[in-house]
Amino acid sequence: MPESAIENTPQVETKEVKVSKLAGIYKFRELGLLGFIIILSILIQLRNPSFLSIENINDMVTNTAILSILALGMMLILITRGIDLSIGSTIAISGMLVAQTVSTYQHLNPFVVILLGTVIGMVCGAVNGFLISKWGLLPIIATLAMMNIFRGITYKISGGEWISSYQMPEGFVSIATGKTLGINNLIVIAIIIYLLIYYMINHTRTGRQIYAVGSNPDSAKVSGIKEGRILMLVYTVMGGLAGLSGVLWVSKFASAQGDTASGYELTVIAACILGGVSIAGGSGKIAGVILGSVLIGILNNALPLLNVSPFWQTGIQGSIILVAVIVNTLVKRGVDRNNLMRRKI
Amino acid sequence: ACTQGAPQSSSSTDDQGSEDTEGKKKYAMVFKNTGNPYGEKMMDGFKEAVEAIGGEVILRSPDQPTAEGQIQIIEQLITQKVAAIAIAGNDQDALEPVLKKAMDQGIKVLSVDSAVNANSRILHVNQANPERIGRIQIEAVSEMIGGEGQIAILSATSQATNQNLWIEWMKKELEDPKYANIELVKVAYGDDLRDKSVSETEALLKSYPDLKGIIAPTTVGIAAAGKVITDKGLNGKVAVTGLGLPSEMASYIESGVSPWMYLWNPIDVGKVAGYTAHALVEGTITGELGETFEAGDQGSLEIVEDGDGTQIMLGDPFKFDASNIAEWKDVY
Amino acid sequence: MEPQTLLDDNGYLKRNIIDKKEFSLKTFFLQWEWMLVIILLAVIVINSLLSPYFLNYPSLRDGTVTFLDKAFIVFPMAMVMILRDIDISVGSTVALSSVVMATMYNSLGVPMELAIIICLAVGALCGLINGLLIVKFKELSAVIVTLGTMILYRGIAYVILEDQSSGNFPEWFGFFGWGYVFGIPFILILFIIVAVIFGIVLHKTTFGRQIFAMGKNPTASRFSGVKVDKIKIIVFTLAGLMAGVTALFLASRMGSTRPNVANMYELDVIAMAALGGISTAGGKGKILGTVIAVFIIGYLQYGLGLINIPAQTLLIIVGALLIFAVTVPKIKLPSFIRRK
Amino acid sequence: MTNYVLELRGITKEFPGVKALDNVHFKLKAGEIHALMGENGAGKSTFIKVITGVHQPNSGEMFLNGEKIEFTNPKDAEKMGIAAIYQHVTNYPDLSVTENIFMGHEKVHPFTKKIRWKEMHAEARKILEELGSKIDPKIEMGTLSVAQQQIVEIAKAISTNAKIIIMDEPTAALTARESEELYKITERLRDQGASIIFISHRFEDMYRLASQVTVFRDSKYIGSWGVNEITNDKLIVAMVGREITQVFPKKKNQVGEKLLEVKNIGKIGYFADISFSLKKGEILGLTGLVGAGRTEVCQSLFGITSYDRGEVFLKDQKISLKDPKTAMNLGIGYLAEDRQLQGLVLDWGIGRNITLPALEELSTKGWLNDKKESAIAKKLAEKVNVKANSIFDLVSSLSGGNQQKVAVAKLLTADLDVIILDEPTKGVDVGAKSAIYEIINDLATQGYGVIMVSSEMPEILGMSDRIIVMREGRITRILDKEEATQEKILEAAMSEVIENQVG
Ligand SMILES: Nc1ncnc2c1ncn2[C@@H]1O[C@H](COP(=O)(O)OP(=O)(O)OP(=O)(O)O)[C@@H](O)[C@H]1O
Ligand SMILES: Nc1ncnc2c1ncn2[C@@H]1O[C@H](COP(=O)(O)OP(=O)(O)OP(=O)(O)O)[C@@H](O)[C@H]1O
Ligand SMILES: [Mg+2]
Ligand SMILES: [Mg+2]
Repeated sequence: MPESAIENTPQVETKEVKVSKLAGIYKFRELGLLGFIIILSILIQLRNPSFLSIENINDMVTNTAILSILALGMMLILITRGIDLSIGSTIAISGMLVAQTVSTYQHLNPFVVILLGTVIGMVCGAVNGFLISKWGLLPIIATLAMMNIFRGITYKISGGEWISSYQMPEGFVSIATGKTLGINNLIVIAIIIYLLIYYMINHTRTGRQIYAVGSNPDSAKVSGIKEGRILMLVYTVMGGLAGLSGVLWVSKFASAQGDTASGYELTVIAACILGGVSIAGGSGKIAGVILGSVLIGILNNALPLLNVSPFWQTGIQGSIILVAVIVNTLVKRGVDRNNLMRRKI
Repeated sequence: ACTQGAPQSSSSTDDQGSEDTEGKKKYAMVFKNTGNPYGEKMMDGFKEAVEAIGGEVILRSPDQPTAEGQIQIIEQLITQKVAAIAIAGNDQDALEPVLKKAMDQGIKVLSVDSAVNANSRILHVNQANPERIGRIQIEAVSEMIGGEGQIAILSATSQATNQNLWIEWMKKELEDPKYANIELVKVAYGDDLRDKSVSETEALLKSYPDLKGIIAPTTVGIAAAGKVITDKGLNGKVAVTGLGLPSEMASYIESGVSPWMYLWNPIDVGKVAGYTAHALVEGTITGELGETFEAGDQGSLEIVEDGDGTQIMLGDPFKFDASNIAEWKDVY
Repeated sequence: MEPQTLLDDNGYLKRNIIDKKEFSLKTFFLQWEWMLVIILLAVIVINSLLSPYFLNYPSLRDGTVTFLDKAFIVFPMAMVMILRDIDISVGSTVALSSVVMATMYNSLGVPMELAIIICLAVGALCGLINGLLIVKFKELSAVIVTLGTMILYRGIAYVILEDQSSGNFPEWFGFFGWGYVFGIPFILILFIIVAVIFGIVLHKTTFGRQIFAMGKNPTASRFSGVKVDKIKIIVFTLAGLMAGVTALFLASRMGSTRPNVANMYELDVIAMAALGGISTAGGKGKILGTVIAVFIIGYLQYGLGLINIPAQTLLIIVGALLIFAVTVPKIKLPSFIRRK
Repeated sequence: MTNYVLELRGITKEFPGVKALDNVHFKLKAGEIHALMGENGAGKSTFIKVITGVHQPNSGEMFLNGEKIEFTNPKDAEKMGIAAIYQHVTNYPDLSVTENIFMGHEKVHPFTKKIRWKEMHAEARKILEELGSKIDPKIEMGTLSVAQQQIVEIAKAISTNAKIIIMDEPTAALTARESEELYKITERLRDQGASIIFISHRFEDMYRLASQVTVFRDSKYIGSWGVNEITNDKLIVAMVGREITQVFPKKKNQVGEKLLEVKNIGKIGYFADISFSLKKGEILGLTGLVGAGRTEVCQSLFGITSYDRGEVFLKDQKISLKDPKTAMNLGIGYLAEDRQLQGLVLDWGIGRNITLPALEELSTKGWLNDKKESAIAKKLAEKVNVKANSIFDLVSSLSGGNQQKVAVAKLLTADLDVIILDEPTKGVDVGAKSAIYEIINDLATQGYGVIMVSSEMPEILGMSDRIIVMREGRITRILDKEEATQEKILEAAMSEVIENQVG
């Protein structure tokens, strides 16, 4: 649903605008999640006042930037009824290759480096896309297999070695630590990605076709939408974003390892589903996915701050994720029920 | 008809074929996981030693650091009738049954780097005395922060036995009155994940604004701490030390974020493991307390006590600082 | 065959609709399971050529034991996948149930026999909770629910055992993972029994038929009076129960357990089921196929381990095999042997 | 030759094992409405899909304005000005109505290619209003009822400004009033110069609209006539290959004692104050406009959804309907409105579909009994006269009408008292329709109580003993057979007055 797009194009009559705005709020399906995040933040703030300090918020947002970039890519894939389990490995392979490159060619322009990583990722994504669209493999199987393969290749090309910070030129490390207009580059890059994807999925034909393919693949075929092309596109985009994230990851942590981001795909998927993206395809919105990433970011940031015993952290994280999705569901149900009550019979 | 342990028909298969056609004995090393430069170096050392004594070397590690993966590998090594297995265990206890099986079939089992329990090995090759490792880091951090202030520890996972043991010793050392002004505020766990270690370090800095020092006895943790301190411009305010790979820490040691830190030489550890395995296979030693043997270029070694079992103890960890890091960072 | 047309009493056209399936050699031999058999034989032959240690009874026997523990979960996972769902919490369920069992025995003095039953019960309970949540909150899919419980169950295991491992089981408990009956590993015997039971349930009972129906069209199944919720709950409970069984074997093989065991088992299990011909798109698959697939992956890993292939190469090979095996049936065969 | 905008010659299309089209011809003149008729499975839908490039024919040629053309995918056809409304609704449930209408030909800015949402919404609203519908173009398609979705499909075809519009049973889900709207639109399109191919099983559609009619039977071309040149009887013979003397069977059913009593049931947002009773052997017609809530009422009587208030009694016993299985065990059966989604497992054979509701009865202690199952499936498939070779034929390979017969056969497996049929003859040809009527009548005669939901006036009038009319979730009138007329029903379906008659 291009609801956000609708809200951007105000109606002719002001009265109608009011009504549709109100309806817009009711229609905002992630209301429960937003409320949950706010309440959670207040509770954390009460226990540790440094939680909502500028510095901590900045750290939190910076640490969440990569996750949210990946989650947007994953959203596109989930919309087409797919899934990509290989992104952790793609991050590793792109990070490793890029780190090896910059350690050899110290004076490479950062933009070239970013581009290189993105292209490496796109190649990985294209392999997934090819297997899925051309060979008709199920996404979960194809990407599970490629997860193993990319990871294996990463170990092979690294020969078990890591690329450490002393081998990385300053220019490369500053991709993630530098600032543009006073804002951390990671955040800037993430915002650019949000805007690009927002524009793509709400204002271009191709973007809408992604939803169409997920909503009903059969009728997409009848409408002449080339499903294969769309699948190829989303997996390549996901790969590209994972490749980009690989560069950012390695730059941020100033180290490239073979086991970088192992298992990270599940965190990314968790962010998407917290954000209300349906695994069954066809629906998912940027705002929701960003909220989902934020919730995970808050958990990662706050659990250490709250001095929670390390043995309780996993359990608390699991319960909060479960409670969040359940609360969100209940609120959605409530909203729907409210809408029904107001329907005249 | 129900039996436990391999049935008779096969339990005696080892006698006819423990020697390969070429007559070379097989020495296997199993590390925690693949793609770990520390492990790769240790395996390099092991390989060097085995080749020096004229054996055939097998180097294995599972792709994830799990005991389950190591069990599978050990079963495969038993089937191949290796002469000795040197293992860096992912779990102290979980390998006991399979390593016992190996020993029952005449395979000499030793642990190296991270020990398995005394029942499941003949002896352990200890890279450094845990007591010394623990105490030395407190001494170091105390020196760095001028003997007073808050310190924190950033460890690997909460169940990493090595780290936990060292942390125990750190706490013991802290009981010494000369550290009366040093307060250990928290032990955090970064799970050897970059992102988590960074979050934990950031949380430490925020929760304890007066923090003076961080000890991270784990490679990923110390590098992540170094990175966060560097990025936040806290160089000089918060000191980082601990155990880490010189290559990973070179920038931070050179910049002074971490004035110095420690580690042993994994290549040497691997070599000692190789020679020890050879001595066990040849029967030069049986793993009893007090035995000594010649370990190639590593000199003469003695078997000492270790709780219920025995071990070979290498020297103190090596100190890496600005003066020597440049020559080591390319080595490992 | 031409349908016969005739007129019934009212003068309507009446058809004779055939109700016997003709046995066709072609369809019989085009079954996916043959493909798997061929792959399995290939794996065995290649392994025997590569390693002198592979092809003898003790080696095969001990090799089998190394990979069978998680294979118990493949069967209920096949059912879950046929229902178009997925359960990614099984690894954590293994950890939790084994940790509870060990704690019961070591810290609370519960007799081991009872602790074993508790282990199975905890597994089943975890599955039941998954099932109930999935049924109560239909808007959430199984992935979401089990992703949450995956983290939660392991979290509980950490809370219980913290950084400790817990073992010291009685001697006889080792029998599960290391015992033999008439020279055959106990785990293999039990595996085959469980496989047969699941095969019968899935292919020969109304329950199984209804699972397939739900996988193909859940709405129509509900409209046809299939108790979709009940079936879902049962299937997820079975997944938990089998995770409990795996927990027993794993704990027995390791002589102890810890909260971090069985990490990512779910992905291995899903890969085995997928190779076995269970489609994650639902409604399709056979237990026989999954059994063969378990042995293919297991022997492949074991055999390559015997020639000491590095783990990273193994990752690539298993990944490639998965793609190869799933792709082959999609390759357009010449029309005279193409399957319908 | 050139006065034909579209001409197809010698088209043959084979599916594995079925020849769906066998050397058929077709000629469409400019500005004509051309009806295409034939029994279920005659090949009409397949023919349409050949025209629009969804299927490629095995042999044959196609000419557009005298020029030979070949389409490899539906996009080609759309570019050449051919639009189709397919028989089985093909929409995007998660997308807005506007997007559904414009999918594939969105309005975009010529340079930036940015989608012009504002214009599209406005245009969608306009088209829908022209169609006499108040559907909000921004609403999600999935929230609409089947009939509303059908209207959107029509809007979609109109929006492409196509020169040739093909409608495959567009009226199957529409009521008389909506059909009338559709006729007007179709005529207007024709007057604007479009040529239209119209497929329907309803004769009134053809008489009202078409000037030419072409008939297929058993995949073959039978003939093409001017609508005025051919009599109804001859047309039926052409279609069915035999005479059908009477569409509605003579009623033999005896209305007996009370079976089902519904007291004031309601469900928030869907329906309220629904009360009626059903007697043994009675056929109770339930009619109303699109979205009147008939389906919701029926489904809550079958335990699919629940009602929030009110009570239901079966044979004077208060019953609670938790789920469909409970309803079936109590003796209530339901034929779903949307056979593809709710009725059938399309990827399964006919036999398995038929026996699915009765698996427990056909099995011994949970064990499947293949022999018994096959025998029952065969008997029932033959009883409803499915056009198929064997019970192992996949339901997805059957034509729409034959799929419906399979769905009906499923009901006959269970031991029921009350049978609820939701649009049982939707998309079913005359021959099969009368067979289904025959079955319904038989059921009533045997003492079943039958509730028949239908939007077709003749069917409601011809079959029912009593008629319930619903409007916006409430019962507005309950009419006896004798007093019922088309006018009264329409009035009740559309008027504001609520007469709360409890039957
Ligand atoms: N994809 C397919 N695969 C196999 N057979 C098919 C397929 N599509 C249609 N058929 C067969 O082609 C024949 C013609 O079907 P079609 O749907 O064109 O009939 P129809 O005239 O539209 O009938 P109805 O009025 O019931 O919709 C039927 O026998 C059907 O079983
Ligand atoms: N105002 C409305 N807004 C959205 N949806 C509505 C509205 N009114 C009715 N509906 C839809 O219509 C359905 C109720 O109509 P239902 O399908 O039960 O009617 P029906 O009389 O059976 O009509 P049909 O001919 O479509 O089968 C609801 O499920 C709902 O989705
Ligand atoms: Mg048709
Ligand atoms: Mg209806």
